[in-house]
Amino acid sequence: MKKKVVSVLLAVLFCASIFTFAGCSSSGSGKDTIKIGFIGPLSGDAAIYGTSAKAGADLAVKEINAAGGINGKNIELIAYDSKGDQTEAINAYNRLRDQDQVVAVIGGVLSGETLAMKDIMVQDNMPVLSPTATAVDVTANAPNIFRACFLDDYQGVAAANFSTSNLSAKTAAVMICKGNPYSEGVSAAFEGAFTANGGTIADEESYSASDKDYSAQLTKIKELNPDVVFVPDYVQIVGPILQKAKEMGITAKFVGADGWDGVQTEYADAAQGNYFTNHYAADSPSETVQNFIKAYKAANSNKDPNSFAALGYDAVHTMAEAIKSAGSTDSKAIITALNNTNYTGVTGTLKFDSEGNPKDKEVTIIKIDGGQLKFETTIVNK
Amino acid sequence: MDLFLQQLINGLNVGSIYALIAIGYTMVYGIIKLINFAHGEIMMFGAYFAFIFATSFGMPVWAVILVPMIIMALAGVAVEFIAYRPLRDAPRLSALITAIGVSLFLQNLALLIFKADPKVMPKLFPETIINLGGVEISSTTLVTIGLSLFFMVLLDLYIRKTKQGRAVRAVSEDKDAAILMGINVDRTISLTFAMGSALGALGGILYSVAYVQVFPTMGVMPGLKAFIAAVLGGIGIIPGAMLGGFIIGMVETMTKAYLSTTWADAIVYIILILVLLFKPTGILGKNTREKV
Amino acid sequence: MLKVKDLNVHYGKIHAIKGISFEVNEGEIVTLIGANGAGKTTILQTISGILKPSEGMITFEGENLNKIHAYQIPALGIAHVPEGRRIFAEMTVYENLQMGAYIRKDKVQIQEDIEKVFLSFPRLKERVKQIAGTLSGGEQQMLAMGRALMTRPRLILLDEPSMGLAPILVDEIFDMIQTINEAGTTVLLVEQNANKALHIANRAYVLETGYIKLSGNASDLLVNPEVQQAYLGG
Amino acid sequence: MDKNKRKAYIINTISIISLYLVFFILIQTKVMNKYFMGIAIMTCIMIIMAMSLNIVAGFLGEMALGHAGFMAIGAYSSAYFSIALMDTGFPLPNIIVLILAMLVGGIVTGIMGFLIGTPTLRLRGDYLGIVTIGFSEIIRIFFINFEPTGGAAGLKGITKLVNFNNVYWITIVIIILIFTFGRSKQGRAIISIREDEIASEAAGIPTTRYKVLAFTVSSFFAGIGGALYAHYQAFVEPSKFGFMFSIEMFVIVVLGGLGSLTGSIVAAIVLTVLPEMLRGFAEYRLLVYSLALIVMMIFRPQGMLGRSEFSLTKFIESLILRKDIKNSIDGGETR
Amino acid sequence: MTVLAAKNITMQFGGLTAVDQFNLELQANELVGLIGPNGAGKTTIFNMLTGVYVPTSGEIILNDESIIKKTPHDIVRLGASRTFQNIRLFKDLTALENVKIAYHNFIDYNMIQGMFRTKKFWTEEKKAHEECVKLLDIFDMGEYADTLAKNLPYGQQRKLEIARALASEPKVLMLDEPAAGMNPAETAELMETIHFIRNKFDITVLLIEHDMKLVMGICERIIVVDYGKTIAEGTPDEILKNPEVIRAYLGN
Repeated sequence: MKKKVVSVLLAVLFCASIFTFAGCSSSGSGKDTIKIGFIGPLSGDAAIYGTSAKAGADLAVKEINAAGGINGKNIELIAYDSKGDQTEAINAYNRLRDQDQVVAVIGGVLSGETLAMKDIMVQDNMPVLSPTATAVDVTANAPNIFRACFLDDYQGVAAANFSTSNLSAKTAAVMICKGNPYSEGVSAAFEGAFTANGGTIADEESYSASDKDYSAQLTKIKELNPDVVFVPDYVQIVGPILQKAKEMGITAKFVGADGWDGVQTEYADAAQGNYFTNHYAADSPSETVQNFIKAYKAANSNKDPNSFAALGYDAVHTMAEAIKSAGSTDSKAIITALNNTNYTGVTGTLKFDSEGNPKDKEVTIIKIDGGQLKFETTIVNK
Repeated sequence: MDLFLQQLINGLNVGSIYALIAIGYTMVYGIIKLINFAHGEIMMFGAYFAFIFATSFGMPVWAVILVPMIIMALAGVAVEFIAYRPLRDAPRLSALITAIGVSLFLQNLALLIFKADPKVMPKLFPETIINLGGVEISSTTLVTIGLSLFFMVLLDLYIRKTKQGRAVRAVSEDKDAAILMGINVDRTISLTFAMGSALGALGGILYSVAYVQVFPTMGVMPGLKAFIAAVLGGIGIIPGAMLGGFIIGMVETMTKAYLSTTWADAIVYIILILVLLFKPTGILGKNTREKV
Repeated sequence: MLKVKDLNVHYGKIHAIKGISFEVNEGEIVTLIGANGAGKTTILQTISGILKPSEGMITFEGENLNKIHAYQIPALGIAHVPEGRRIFAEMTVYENLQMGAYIRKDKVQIQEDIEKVFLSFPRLKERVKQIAGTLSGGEQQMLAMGRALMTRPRLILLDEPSMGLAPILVDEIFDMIQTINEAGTTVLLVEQNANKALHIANRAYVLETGYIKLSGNASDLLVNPEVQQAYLGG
Repeated sequence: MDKNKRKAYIINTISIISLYLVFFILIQTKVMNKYFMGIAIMTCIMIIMAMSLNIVAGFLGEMALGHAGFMAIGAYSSAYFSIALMDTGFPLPNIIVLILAMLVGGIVTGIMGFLIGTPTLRLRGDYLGIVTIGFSEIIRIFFINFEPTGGAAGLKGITKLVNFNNVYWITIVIIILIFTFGRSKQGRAIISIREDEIASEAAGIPTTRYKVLAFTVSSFFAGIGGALYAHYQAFVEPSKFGFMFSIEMFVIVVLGGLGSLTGSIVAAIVLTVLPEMLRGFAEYRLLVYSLALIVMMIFRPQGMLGRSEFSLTKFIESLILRKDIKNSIDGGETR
Repeated sequence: MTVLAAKNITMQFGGLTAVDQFNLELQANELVGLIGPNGAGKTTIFNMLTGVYVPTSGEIILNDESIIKKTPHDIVRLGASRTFQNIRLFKDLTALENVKIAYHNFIDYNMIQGMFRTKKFWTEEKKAHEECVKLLDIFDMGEYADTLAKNLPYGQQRKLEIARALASEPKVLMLDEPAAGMNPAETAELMETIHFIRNKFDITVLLIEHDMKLVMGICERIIVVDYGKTIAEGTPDEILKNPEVIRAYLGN
């Protein structure tokens, strides 16, 4: 009988790996930088959001360092890939805290990964500012967690208000991505507000994130012919839906949420004349916005920034401001400073309520016209 | 009724693409008993090439479709040569893991080269809506179904009627006996990979035209569905793959249209499981009894 | 015509053929007899290239068979009717015969040869469109031989052609082997039915677990007491 | 128990304890921080998953590509149970809650494994593989649509009960149980089915019953792995348990060597730690990982250890007696 | 006393009748040979007797119990075991493990006891180990106990398969071409072995064999089948003289 365990091998491997890691950490970069962590999906299905947010964050870091850093120290942004996976995100966070000893974290980009890390982050009292995690629970009972974006239900209500008042819609169809909390959350808020405003939800269709074929659902919507079709999802899902709808000859107006940002470039035709709620308008006369767009394009081979990039950018600036005003890298001081934030960035003015959510942030309504995003109006929910 | 007919066409559209991809799985399985997990990635690269040719080189439509098919045929041959041939006598599960490795490799290679954000496939075919007795069909759908059927018939004729086609069948039935006939087995296997990959690439192109986008992980889901289609029809049997593809496409569309969109995939799996429980080798599969 | 010299074959660790030498001359029928597992089939498979020898040399009309690919061997004029027939069970009879002519390009003559096979095996002609797997054992054996003949071989290797056949069919098959031989094809025959095989062969080799135990003229071996004792059921 | 066995027991017990002490010291001296502990905990969970999968894939020799589905059942059922138990406010020590939750996860998953295995195990090879994928996807889709466990958004509010100390000992116990299972008459019977099902039946083994048993035991331990996962992450969502995760576990088992439990352990460690080490390489790391898979399979198709087991006793003997270290890999030569 | 009886068993595959109304009665302690041309249906008969195939019609009685539709492992438990034409050992397991697997039904502990290695586990495993080693020793295979089955010489593999069949303590042992591939010396040894085990274990032996010397040398009774039907039955001498057998099987 040869036995139960392989302990030595185990030990050797464990120890070897531990010392390798320990080695890595000591060889970290210089001491007089302020390290800020970033966690988001840089590979996998959700990579586009993570990479956009990171590009925005990188730009902000560059600007801050060019302007002399924070109290004389440069910021170093250490970004790890979560692959959109909970375990990966937790490991990445642990590594940021223990190996890299960051003072604050920008992230996660997705709601799911942020929720997974939430408990540990709260335990550590780590200052966290998520640029884009919109799920309600992210900041609940977490005094150290903040976010730069407005919440799912907030923009859903804004979209409904816009549809009934500005588009005079009486009937609406909603397409929901089952299994995507973002899509489900925004839709639910939309449906509630739309009905409250006196409208009727004529049809509710759902699909799952891995679907590529929406013809069955759109065939049904075409039969019902509602005034608006609300599709709160991301570009790479919305684009094909709009294209298919156009191909099938559906004439109803489509309305969406901030996930639509970017739809104007590649789906200009299909998206023509439709609306969505967003964090900022690229054609806003605001100097901050225009400077941001110019700098972003210069840094990212002339690509237009989307709202993920803008929020990533704002998140880093907000965090930097907080660290600056805290005057130290102590987490309690940074959190206190974050609570007193009043920063005006690309996506508007950021102030946090007691939960750590943005207070009274205005929702920008964008119209897609001729491949451009045109500022339509702003809505502040009451 | 019109709505039903419309959904029927939708199902035919998806089904024909699944069928094209499933053929590649089934041919490779038939000849070397390997589930070629990398087939979905062959499909994805085919779509990327078509995207590049259509956007950057301004090639005519026929070339945008044919050239990627040829490139991917060669790529399929190369994959077999580098990754699968050394494992031909190895345990089958090792070959399976290699196939998974190749699949992940190609996916991440695409991610590195093309980045994660989806590219928008330009319309390859002029867009009009054709009205057939109350049923509206877009030209893209029509072309997709037409092209798939055309290539499937072509392949079927090739396999059934030509000398090379007979050699392919001979090798998948009995490699040793095929050698005794003077057939170069290695070359025949390469040929099979070439044909399967070309059809897979075509499937990828049509898929990306129909569903607008090209992205690194686009091969995963249709790949899995097509594989299920191949198993459902009886893996290793070409007509089975086609049949399986159409069935899966149809079931998926009809479930979404009349039952539930979120359970559509689950229902596809349930049908697969039920079919296999009653017919363990698939719809067209032959029951083989192990000799005692 | 065919020379086998110091042949050694291993299956993994098992040493199946342990230094065998023999030859087959043009026009002969040579038979290899011996018990199951003596290595007869292994020898045939090595000649047709399916197995690679670990040592030794096989030459066919001066050409070294070890140096070429297995699939090139049929083109030299060697056809192999394998044990268990190994016809392509999912193809029709006609397609099986076409497979036999795979290496040939002379379409007209191929057609003629198919007719010739049908002449020799009229039962195949009746079943020309039938799926080969549904044929009876005897018909499958005929098809396997017909398929081999389609390569126009000068040497035909037959592995247990009588296996599992009714005695009457066995006679028919052995008659056929003689006819093939008379038409000018050299035959190397592996048989368990030593009695029958020795009756039609010119020469024979007796194999035992990888060695050649005895060899000589078939007629001599038929009356050899040792052979009678061991292989002819006393 | 003869002398050799006793010696093996002693050596293994000592090494298990000393390994623990090593960790204990590393933790106390803060050399091992939370980050390493997180990886170590995940490694332990993956060891359990790989070993349990090896019962079906290695011992029984069937292609099971749906292990993530079983892990999901274990994770959800145990989490649902522990949340309910905590809600009653009954004062139980955490470790008791964890053990109860593990048992609930294991038993519920074992029952599911039994129910799924009974009809499907008459399928063989690739067909069984695809059916297991199917079941695991159905399980995932079920949890996406099942509101009581949070639907697609996932199940929150699980108390974090797993730490390195308890997961280490739980893993040791499970490793031992799976080893002893493999070397019991039941394990032998299952292995004989892999070797030759017809001969096994002819030797008087009720093959169908043992196939289902293997499947059930494998799911039981997978359920425990899922339970540990849920109570470590304190949050589970259905998307974690997709097809690729099943594949990942299967890769560990094949890479370690089908049927080699020690191989599974080694491979689980390597394949959990390696991606972490490569984290700095971001986008290249999956490329490296996939290349490593291909190269590994081409040059060592039977996996690291083939079907052999690594024996610590023999390893130490070979060190002392300066024998060939290959002696410590036993269970037959590699093919 | 009749140990095993088959009454009018028929087996059809598709339209093909492989075995047609076959009858058999084996008495206790008999040594019976089943011969006939390849494809005559001998192995199919074996497969029906051991439960691998369920006969299309007919009845099989083992020790006064009908075993139609019983699974092969049930039939083993009821007292009939077999070997295979193409050796089917557990190739990657040792000789001893091969035997232990067949001894399975006599090892009495449950899964939990096995996993936690209770006292019962140790005593039962010890007993199994001793019994199986004893069995190997009977076959002079003790030295091979820890050798992997696939590494055994051919003759030893054949013997191991017989030893494994005996480990389930059968009343009837069915051997499917046990001498296939053996040289005359090995065959002679095998004949002795078969005789020996019949006497030692007091069992009935039914064997299929082509080696006439073996069949004629040890069988007390021979049944000749052709085209799935019995064409002759009798002592070796009677069979050798039977004209039908000479025509269909033995030849001139």
